[in-house]
Amino acid sequence: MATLHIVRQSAFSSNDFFQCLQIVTDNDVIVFIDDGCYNLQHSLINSIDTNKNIQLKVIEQHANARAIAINEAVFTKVSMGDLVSLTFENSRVITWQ
Amino acid sequence: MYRLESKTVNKLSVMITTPPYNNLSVTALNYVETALKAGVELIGVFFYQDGVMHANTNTQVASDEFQVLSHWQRLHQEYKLPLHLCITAAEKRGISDEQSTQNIHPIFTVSGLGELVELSTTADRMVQF
Amino acid sequence: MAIDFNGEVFATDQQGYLLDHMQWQEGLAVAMADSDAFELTTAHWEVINFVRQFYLTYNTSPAIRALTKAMKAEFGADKANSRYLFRLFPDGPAKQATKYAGLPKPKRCL
Amino acid sequence: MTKAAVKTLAILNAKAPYSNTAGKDALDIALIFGSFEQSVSLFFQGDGVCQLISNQDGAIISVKDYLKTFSAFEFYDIENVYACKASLEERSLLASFHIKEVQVLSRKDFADKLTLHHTILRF
Repeated sequence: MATLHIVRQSAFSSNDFFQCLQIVTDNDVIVFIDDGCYNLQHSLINSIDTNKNIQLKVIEQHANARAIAINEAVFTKVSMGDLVSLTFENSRVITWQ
Repeated sequence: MYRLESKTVNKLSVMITTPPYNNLSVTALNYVETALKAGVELIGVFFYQDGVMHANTNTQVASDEFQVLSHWQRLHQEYKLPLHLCITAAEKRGISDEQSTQNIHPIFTVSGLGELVELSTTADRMVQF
Repeated sequence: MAIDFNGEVFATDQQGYLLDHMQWQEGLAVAMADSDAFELTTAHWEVINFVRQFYLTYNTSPAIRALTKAMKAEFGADKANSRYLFRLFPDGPAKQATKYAGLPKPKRCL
Repeated sequence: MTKAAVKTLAILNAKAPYSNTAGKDALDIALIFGSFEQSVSLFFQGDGVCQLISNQDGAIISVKDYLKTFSAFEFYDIENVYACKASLEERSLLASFHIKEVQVLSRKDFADKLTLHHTILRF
Protein backbone atom coordinates (compact mmCIF):
# COMPACT_ATOMS: atom_id res chain seq x y z
CA MET A 1 0.00 0.00 0.00
CA ALA A 2 0.99 3.56 -0.58
CA THR A 3 2.52 6.30 1.53
CA LEU A 4 0.82 9.51 2.58
CA HIS A 5 3.14 12.51 2.31
CA ILE A 6 2.16 15.57 4.33
CA VAL A 7 4.05 18.55 2.93
CA ARG A 8 4.15 21.57 5.25
CA GLN A 9 6.93 23.74 3.83
CA SER A 10 7.14 25.98 0.81
CA ALA A 11 9.68 24.71 -1.71
CA PHE A 12 10.55 28.37 -2.34
CA SER A 13 12.27 28.42 1.06
CA SER A 14 13.28 24.83 1.83
CA ASN A 15 13.95 21.68 -0.13
CA ASP A 16 11.68 19.35 1.84
CA PHE A 17 9.22 19.05 -1.04
CA PHE A 18 12.09 18.37 -3.43
CA GLN A 19 13.26 15.54 -1.16
CA CYS A 20 9.72 14.22 -0.96
CA LEU A 21 9.55 14.02 -4.74
CA GLN A 22 12.87 12.16 -4.79
CA ILE A 23 11.34 9.20 -3.02
CA VAL A 24 7.67 9.40 -3.97
CA THR A 25 6.46 6.03 -5.21
CA ASP A 26 3.65 4.88 -7.50
CA ASN A 27 0.16 5.61 -6.14
CA ASP A 28 1.41 7.68 -3.21
CA VAL A 29 -0.69 10.59 -1.98
CA ILE A 30 0.73 14.06 -1.38
CA VAL A 31 -1.28 16.49 0.72
CA PHE A 32 -0.18 20.12 0.89
CA ILE A 33 -0.93 21.78 4.20
CA ASP A 34 0.27 24.95 5.94
CA ASP A 35 2.97 26.71 3.87
CA GLY A 36 3.17 23.58 1.75
CA CYS A 37 0.20 25.10 -0.10
CA TYR A 38 2.60 27.52 -1.83
CA ASN A 39 3.97 24.52 -3.72
CA LEU A 40 0.83 24.57 -5.86
CA GLN A 41 2.55 27.32 -7.82
CA HIS A 42 6.03 25.75 -7.79
CA SER A 43 7.60 24.39 -10.97
CA LEU A 44 8.45 21.16 -9.12
CA ILE A 45 4.81 20.15 -9.60
CA ASN A 46 5.47 19.86 -13.32
CA SER A 47 8.38 17.50 -12.70
CA ILE A 48 6.13 14.83 -11.20
CA ASP A 49 5.97 11.80 -13.48
CA THR A 50 2.31 11.46 -14.47
CA ASN A 51 2.77 7.71 -15.02
CA LYS A 52 3.30 7.25 -11.29
CA ASN A 53 -0.34 8.05 -10.57
CA ILE A 54 0.52 10.31 -7.64
CA GLN A 55 -2.52 11.96 -6.10
CA LEU A 56 -2.07 15.64 -5.29
CA LYS A 57 -4.33 17.10 -2.65
CA VAL A 58 -4.49 20.34 -0.74
CA ILE A 59 -6.28 21.36 2.44
CA GLU A 60 -8.73 23.84 1.02
CA GLN A 61 -8.86 26.02 4.14
CA HIS A 62 -5.09 26.33 4.25
CA ALA A 63 -4.91 27.40 0.60
CA ASN A 64 -7.88 29.76 0.96
CA ALA A 65 -6.35 31.45 3.99
CA ARG A 66 -3.28 32.20 1.86
CA ALA A 67 -5.29 33.32 -1.19
CA ILE A 68 -3.77 30.51 -3.23
CA ALA A 69 -5.85 29.52 -6.25
CA ILE A 70 -6.43 25.78 -6.58
CA ASN A 71 -6.29 24.37 -10.07
CA GLU A 72 -8.79 21.58 -9.65
CA ALA A 73 -7.58 19.85 -12.80
CA VAL A 74 -4.37 19.07 -10.89
CA PHE A 75 -5.18 19.26 -7.17
CA THR A 76 -8.07 17.83 -5.16
CA LYS A 77 -9.47 20.00 -2.39
CA VAL A 78 -9.63 18.15 0.91
CA SER A 79 -10.63 18.90 4.49
CA MET A 80 -8.85 18.07 7.74
CA GLY A 81 -11.28 15.17 8.11
CA ASP A 82 -10.13 13.83 4.75
CA LEU A 83 -6.54 14.04 5.96
CA VAL A 84 -7.43 11.94 9.00
CA SER A 85 -9.11 9.43 6.71
CA LEU A 86 -6.08 9.34 4.36
CA THR A 87 -3.87 8.60 7.37
CA PHE A 88 -5.54 5.22 7.67
CA GLU A 89 -6.19 4.57 3.98
CA ASN A 90 -2.45 4.65 3.34
CA SER A 91 0.10 2.33 4.93
CA ARG A 92 2.38 4.95 6.43
CA VAL A 93 2.77 8.68 6.79
CA ILE A 94 5.76 10.92 6.25
CA THR A 95 5.57 14.54 7.36
CA TRP A 96 7.86 16.86 5.40
CA GLN A 97 8.48 19.84 7.64
CA MET B 1 -19.61 15.68 10.14
CA TYR B 2 -16.88 13.39 8.91
CA ARG B 3 -16.93 9.85 10.29
CA LEU B 4 -14.24 7.27 9.96
CA GLU B 5 -15.47 4.33 7.90
CA SER B 6 -12.96 1.63 8.73
CA LYS B 7 -13.21 0.46 12.30
CA THR B 8 -10.46 -2.11 12.05
CA VAL B 9 -7.42 0.14 11.67
CA ASN B 10 -7.89 3.29 13.67
CA LYS B 11 -5.46 3.55 16.53
CA LEU B 12 -3.51 6.76 16.17
CA SER B 13 -0.64 8.41 17.98
CA VAL B 14 0.77 11.85 17.25
CA MET B 15 4.14 13.44 17.85
CA ILE B 16 4.38 17.22 18.14
CA THR B 17 7.73 18.95 17.74
CA THR B 18 6.66 22.56 17.16
CA PRO B 19 6.30 25.09 20.01
CA PRO B 20 2.91 26.50 21.08
CA TYR B 21 3.63 29.96 19.66
CA ASN B 22 4.09 28.46 16.19
CA ASN B 23 1.04 28.39 13.91
CA LEU B 24 2.02 24.89 12.83
CA SER B 25 0.92 23.74 16.28
CA VAL B 26 -2.60 24.99 15.53
CA THR B 27 -2.71 22.66 12.54
CA ALA B 28 -1.59 19.78 14.75
CA LEU B 29 -4.31 20.59 17.26
CA ASN B 30 -6.88 20.76 14.47
CA TYR B 31 -5.81 17.40 13.13
CA VAL B 32 -5.99 15.79 16.56
CA GLU B 33 -9.42 17.27 17.31
CA THR B 34 -10.76 16.21 13.92
CA ALA B 35 -9.49 12.67 14.51
CA LEU B 36 -11.10 12.52 17.96
CA LYS B 37 -14.42 13.77 16.63
CA ALA B 38 -14.28 11.18 13.86
CA GLY B 39 -14.06 8.43 16.46
CA VAL B 40 -10.40 7.61 15.95
CA GLU B 41 -8.84 5.96 18.99
CA LEU B 42 -6.10 8.45 19.79
CA ILE B 43 -3.85 6.63 22.20
CA GLY B 44 -1.62 9.57 22.95
CA VAL B 45 0.17 12.72 21.88
CA PHE B 46 3.92 12.82 22.48
CA PHE B 47 5.55 16.25 22.84
CA TYR B 48 9.19 16.28 21.75
CA GLN B 49 11.84 18.86 20.82
CA ASP B 50 10.29 22.36 20.97
CA GLY B 51 6.87 20.74 21.33
CA VAL B 52 7.55 20.33 25.06
CA MET B 53 7.12 24.08 25.50
CA HIS B 54 3.38 23.47 25.38
CA ALA B 55 3.63 22.26 28.99
CA ASN B 56 5.12 25.42 30.47
CA THR B 57 2.63 26.99 32.89
CA ASN B 58 4.41 30.35 32.62
CA THR B 59 3.46 30.78 28.98
CA GLN B 60 1.44 33.91 28.33
CA VAL B 61 -0.51 34.52 25.16
CA ALA B 62 -2.27 37.81 24.39
CA SER B 63 -6.01 37.40 24.79
CA ASP B 64 -6.71 38.26 21.14
CA GLU B 65 -4.50 35.43 19.90
CA PHE B 66 -5.36 31.76 19.48
CA GLN B 67 -5.25 30.03 22.87
CA VAL B 68 -3.68 26.79 21.77
CA LEU B 69 -3.12 25.59 25.34
CA SER B 70 -6.69 25.99 26.50
CA HIS B 71 -7.72 23.93 23.48
CA TRP B 72 -5.33 21.12 24.44
CA GLN B 73 -6.77 21.32 27.91
CA ARG B 74 -10.29 20.99 26.53
CA LEU B 75 -9.34 17.94 24.43
CA HIS B 76 -7.56 16.38 27.37
CA GLN B 77 -10.66 16.78 29.53
CA GLU B 78 -13.32 15.88 26.95
CA TYR B 79 -11.56 12.84 25.55
CA LYS B 80 -9.19 11.89 28.40
CA LEU B 81 -6.46 12.37 25.79
CA PRO B 82 -3.02 11.45 27.18
CA LEU B 83 -0.47 14.21 26.60
CA HIS B 84 3.05 12.92 27.12
CA LEU B 85 5.98 15.20 27.78
CA CYS B 86 9.56 14.13 27.04
CA ILE B 87 11.09 15.26 30.32
CA THR B 88 14.67 15.39 29.03
CA ALA B 89 13.66 17.71 26.18
CA ALA B 90 11.58 19.71 28.68
CA GLU B 91 14.37 20.16 31.23
CA LYS B 92 16.66 21.48 28.50
CA ARG B 93 14.10 24.20 27.91
CA GLY B 94 13.58 25.24 31.52
CA ILE B 95 10.52 23.10 32.15
CA SER B 96 10.84 21.19 35.38
CA ASP B 97 8.99 18.68 37.53
CA GLU B 98 11.21 19.30 40.57
CA GLN B 99 9.07 20.36 43.47
CA SER B 100 10.69 23.76 44.01
CA THR B 101 10.68 24.78 40.34
CA GLN B 102 7.63 22.84 39.09
CA ASN B 103 6.16 24.53 36.01
CA ILE B 104 4.49 21.70 34.13
CA HIS B 105 0.80 22.06 33.40
CA PRO B 106 -1.14 19.23 35.12
CA ILE B 107 -2.74 18.02 31.89
CA PHE B 108 0.67 16.66 30.85
CA THR B 109 2.16 13.34 31.89
CA VAL B 110 5.89 13.40 32.56
CA SER B 111 7.27 10.72 30.23
CA GLY B 112 10.37 9.69 28.36
CA LEU B 113 11.22 8.25 24.99
CA GLY B 114 10.20 4.81 26.27
CA GLU B 115 6.62 6.09 26.04
CA LEU B 116 7.25 6.93 22.38
CA VAL B 117 8.23 3.31 21.78
CA GLU B 118 4.94 2.26 23.39
CA LEU B 119 2.89 4.76 21.36
CA SER B 120 4.45 3.86 18.04
CA THR B 121 4.21 0.11 18.55
CA THR B 122 0.62 0.21 19.83
CA ALA B 123 -0.78 2.60 17.24
CA ASP B 124 -1.74 1.67 13.70
CA ARG B 125 -0.37 5.00 12.52
CA MET B 126 1.91 7.59 14.05
CA VAL B 127 1.82 11.07 12.57
CA GLN B 128 4.48 13.69 13.22
CA PHE B 129 3.67 17.41 13.36
CA MET C 1 27.59 20.86 45.11
CA ALA C 2 31.13 19.55 45.30
CA ILE C 3 33.35 16.76 46.64
CA ASP C 4 36.45 17.48 48.71
CA PHE C 5 39.18 15.04 47.82
CA ASN C 6 42.92 15.21 48.54
CA GLY C 7 42.64 18.90 49.37
CA GLU C 8 40.98 19.62 46.02
CA VAL C 9 37.36 20.56 45.34
CA PHE C 10 35.51 18.85 42.49
CA ALA C 11 32.24 20.33 41.31
CA THR C 12 29.26 17.97 41.00
CA ASP C 13 25.58 18.26 40.18
CA GLN C 14 22.89 17.88 42.84
CA GLN C 15 22.97 14.10 42.64
CA GLY C 16 26.74 14.01 43.08
CA TYR C 17 27.73 13.39 39.45
CA LEU C 18 31.03 14.98 38.46
CA LEU C 19 30.50 18.02 36.24
CA ASP C 20 33.77 17.61 34.34
CA HIS C 21 34.40 13.96 33.50
CA MET C 22 38.03 14.75 32.63
CA GLN C 23 38.75 15.48 36.31
CA TRP C 24 37.97 11.90 37.27
CA GLN C 25 40.54 9.72 39.03
CA GLU C 26 40.21 6.38 40.79
CA GLY C 27 40.48 7.85 44.27
CA LEU C 28 37.55 10.11 43.51
CA ALA C 29 35.37 7.10 42.69
CA VAL C 30 36.25 5.63 46.09
CA ALA C 31 35.43 8.92 47.82
CA MET C 32 32.07 9.10 46.02
CA ALA C 33 31.25 5.52 46.97
CA ASP C 34 32.32 6.17 50.58
CA SER C 35 29.92 9.04 50.91
CA ASP C 36 27.14 6.73 49.63
CA ALA C 37 28.29 4.08 52.16
CA PHE C 38 28.96 1.82 49.19
CA GLU C 39 31.93 -0.51 48.87
CA LEU C 40 33.67 -0.97 45.53
CA THR C 41 34.98 -4.46 44.85
CA THR C 42 37.02 -5.72 41.89
CA ALA C 43 33.76 -6.71 40.22
CA HIS C 44 32.47 -3.14 40.56
CA TRP C 45 35.69 -1.75 39.14
CA GLU C 46 35.40 -3.94 36.05
CA VAL C 47 32.06 -2.35 35.27
CA ILE C 48 33.10 1.19 36.23
CA ASN C 49 36.14 1.06 33.99
CA PHE C 50 34.14 -0.49 31.18
CA VAL C 51 31.41 2.13 31.34
CA ARG C 52 33.97 4.90 31.42
CA GLN C 53 35.78 3.48 28.40
CA PHE C 54 32.46 3.15 26.58
CA TYR C 55 31.71 6.81 27.24
CA LEU C 56 35.15 7.96 26.12
CA THR C 57 34.81 5.95 22.91
CA TYR C 58 31.20 6.67 21.98
CA ASN C 59 30.42 9.97 23.75
CA THR C 60 27.44 8.45 25.50
CA SER C 61 26.80 6.26 28.53
CA PRO C 62 25.38 2.90 27.50
CA ALA C 63 21.79 1.95 28.28
CA ILE C 64 21.62 -1.31 30.22
CA ARG C 65 20.99 -3.52 27.22
CA ALA C 66 23.80 -1.97 25.20
CA LEU C 67 26.07 -2.28 28.22
CA THR C 68 25.46 -5.99 28.60
CA LYS C 69 25.89 -6.54 24.86
CA ALA C 70 29.16 -4.65 24.80
CA MET C 71 30.42 -6.41 27.95
CA LYS C 72 29.74 -9.84 26.50
CA ALA C 73 32.78 -9.79 24.22
CA GLU C 74 35.11 -8.78 27.03
CA PHE C 75 33.75 -10.56 30.10
CA GLY C 76 31.61 -13.39 28.75
CA ALA C 77 27.93 -14.13 29.25
CA ASP C 78 28.20 -14.72 33.02
CA LYS C 79 28.91 -11.08 33.71
CA ALA C 80 27.15 -9.63 30.68
CA ASN C 81 23.60 -9.81 31.97
CA SER C 82 21.40 -7.33 33.75
CA ARG C 83 20.81 -9.61 36.75
CA TYR C 84 24.53 -9.65 37.51
CA LEU C 85 24.82 -5.89 37.01
CA PHE C 86 21.84 -5.06 39.19
CA ARG C 87 23.22 -7.26 41.94
CA LEU C 88 26.43 -5.22 41.85
CA PHE C 89 24.66 -1.88 41.53
CA PRO C 90 21.27 -2.11 43.25
CA ASP C 91 20.35 1.48 42.32
CA GLY C 92 20.75 0.55 38.68
CA PRO C 93 24.05 0.04 36.84
CA ALA C 94 23.39 2.83 34.37
CA LYS C 95 22.86 5.34 37.20
CA GLN C 96 25.38 4.12 39.74
CA ALA C 97 28.31 2.89 37.65
CA THR C 98 28.32 6.08 35.56
CA LYS C 99 28.43 8.17 38.72
CA TYR C 100 31.52 6.44 40.12
CA ALA C 101 33.04 6.48 36.63
CA GLY C 102 32.86 10.28 36.76
CA LEU C 103 30.38 10.50 33.89
CA PRO C 104 27.37 12.81 33.52
CA LYS C 105 24.05 11.74 34.99
CA PRO C 106 22.27 9.64 32.33
CA LYS C 107 19.30 11.27 30.69
CA ARG C 108 16.07 10.63 32.53
CA CYS C 109 14.19 9.41 29.54
CA LEU C 110 16.76 6.76 28.62
CA MET D 1 3.47 -13.64 13.94
CA THR D 2 0.60 -11.27 13.44
CA LYS D 3 1.04 -8.20 11.32
CA ALA D 4 0.86 -5.94 14.35
CA ALA D 5 3.87 -7.62 15.92
CA VAL D 6 6.35 -6.61 13.23
CA LYS D 7 6.10 -2.84 13.37
CA THR D 8 9.34 -1.17 12.46
CA LEU D 9 10.54 2.40 12.72
CA ALA D 10 12.42 4.34 10.09
CA ILE D 11 14.07 7.60 11.01
CA LEU D 12 14.68 9.87 8.05
CA ASN D 13 17.51 12.29 8.81
CA ALA D 14 17.44 15.44 6.72
CA LYS D 15 19.61 17.94 8.59
CA ALA D 16 23.36 18.51 8.75
CA PRO D 17 24.81 17.64 12.17
CA TYR D 18 26.02 20.73 13.95
CA SER D 19 23.83 23.82 13.58
CA ASN D 20 20.80 22.27 15.26
CA THR D 21 19.95 19.28 17.44
CA ALA D 22 17.76 17.39 14.95
CA GLY D 23 20.34 14.66 14.36
CA LYS D 24 20.95 14.21 18.09
CA ASP D 25 17.22 14.17 18.88
CA ALA D 26 16.74 11.53 16.19
CA LEU D 27 19.65 9.50 17.52
CA ASP D 28 18.15 9.45 21.02
CA ILE D 29 15.00 7.92 19.55
CA ALA D 30 17.01 5.33 17.61
CA LEU D 31 18.94 4.32 20.74
CA ILE D 32 15.83 3.95 22.87
CA PHE D 33 14.11 1.82 20.22
CA GLY D 34 17.25 -0.32 20.05
CA SER D 35 17.31 -0.62 23.84
CA PHE D 36 13.69 -1.78 23.81
CA GLU D 37 14.55 -4.40 21.18
CA GLN D 38 12.45 -2.66 18.55
CA SER D 39 13.55 -2.69 14.96
CA VAL D 40 14.82 0.70 13.81
CA SER D 41 16.45 1.76 10.53
CA LEU D 42 18.23 5.02 9.83
CA PHE D 43 17.91 6.84 6.53
CA PHE D 44 20.00 9.84 5.50
CA GLN D 45 18.79 12.11 2.75
CA GLY D 46 19.50 15.70 1.68
CA ASP D 47 21.82 17.48 4.12
CA GLY D 48 21.25 14.51 6.44
CA VAL D 49 23.99 12.61 4.59
CA CYS D 50 26.47 15.06 6.14
CA GLN D 51 25.96 13.23 9.45
CA LEU D 52 27.74 10.21 7.97
CA ILE D 53 30.82 11.87 6.47
CA SER D 54 34.15 10.92 8.04
CA ASN D 55 36.75 13.18 9.67
CA GLN D 56 34.31 15.68 11.18
CA ASP D 57 35.06 17.12 14.61
CA GLY D 58 32.36 18.98 16.50
CA ALA D 59 34.79 19.69 19.34
CA ILE D 60 36.46 22.37 17.17
CA ILE D 61 33.26 24.42 17.44
CA SER D 62 32.37 23.28 21.00
CA VAL D 63 29.60 20.94 19.90
CA LYS D 64 29.36 17.64 21.74
CA ASP D 65 30.10 15.14 19.02
CA TYR D 66 27.11 12.83 18.98
CA LEU D 67 28.35 11.35 15.70
CA LYS D 68 30.82 9.26 17.72
CA THR D 69 27.84 7.43 19.19
CA PHE D 70 27.04 6.00 15.73
CA SER D 71 29.98 3.63 16.22
CA ALA D 72 28.06 2.00 19.10
CA PHE D 73 25.10 1.00 16.88
CA GLU D 74 26.02 -2.69 17.06
CA PHE D 75 25.30 -2.66 20.81
CA TYR D 76 21.83 -1.30 20.11
CA ASP D 77 21.15 -3.76 17.27
CA ILE D 78 20.95 -0.94 14.75
CA GLU D 79 22.07 -2.57 11.54
CA ASN D 80 20.21 -0.76 8.80
CA VAL D 81 21.83 2.54 7.86
CA TYR D 82 21.01 3.88 4.42
CA ALA D 83 22.37 6.91 2.58
CA CYS D 84 20.79 8.42 -0.51
CA LYS D 85 23.29 8.28 -3.38
CA ALA D 86 21.75 11.24 -5.21
CA SER D 87 22.07 13.42 -2.09
CA LEU D 88 25.76 12.54 -1.78
CA GLU D 89 26.39 13.29 -5.46
CA GLU D 90 24.51 16.59 -5.33
CA ARG D 91 26.88 17.72 -2.57
CA SER D 92 30.00 16.34 -4.26
CA LEU D 93 30.53 14.12 -1.22
CA LEU D 94 32.55 10.94 -1.45
CA ALA D 95 31.05 7.85 0.15
CA SER D 96 33.65 8.00 2.91
CA PHE D 97 31.81 7.36 6.17
CA HIS D 98 32.78 7.28 9.83
CA ILE D 99 30.86 4.03 10.41
CA LYS D 100 30.98 0.83 8.42
CA GLU D 101 27.28 -0.09 8.28
CA VAL D 102 26.27 2.50 5.69
CA GLN D 103 24.60 1.26 2.52
CA VAL D 104 24.45 3.76 -0.33
CA LEU D 105 21.23 3.35 -2.26
CA SER D 106 19.84 4.69 -5.50
CA ARG D 107 16.78 6.89 -5.25
CA LYS D 108 14.49 3.98 -6.03
CA ASP D 109 16.11 1.50 -3.64
CA PHE D 110 16.14 4.17 -0.93
CA ALA D 111 12.42 4.74 -1.43
CA ASP D 112 11.69 1.01 -1.54
CA LYS D 113 13.57 0.37 1.70
CA LEU D 114 11.73 3.23 3.37
CA THR D 115 8.35 1.80 2.43
CA LEU D 116 9.17 -1.42 4.25
CA HIS D 117 8.64 0.46 7.51
CA HIS D 118 5.51 1.01 9.47
CA THR D 119 6.32 4.31 11.17
CA ILE D 120 8.50 7.03 9.66
CA LEU D 121 9.75 9.99 11.65
CA ARG D 122 11.75 12.73 9.95
CA PHE D 123 14.24 15.03 11.64
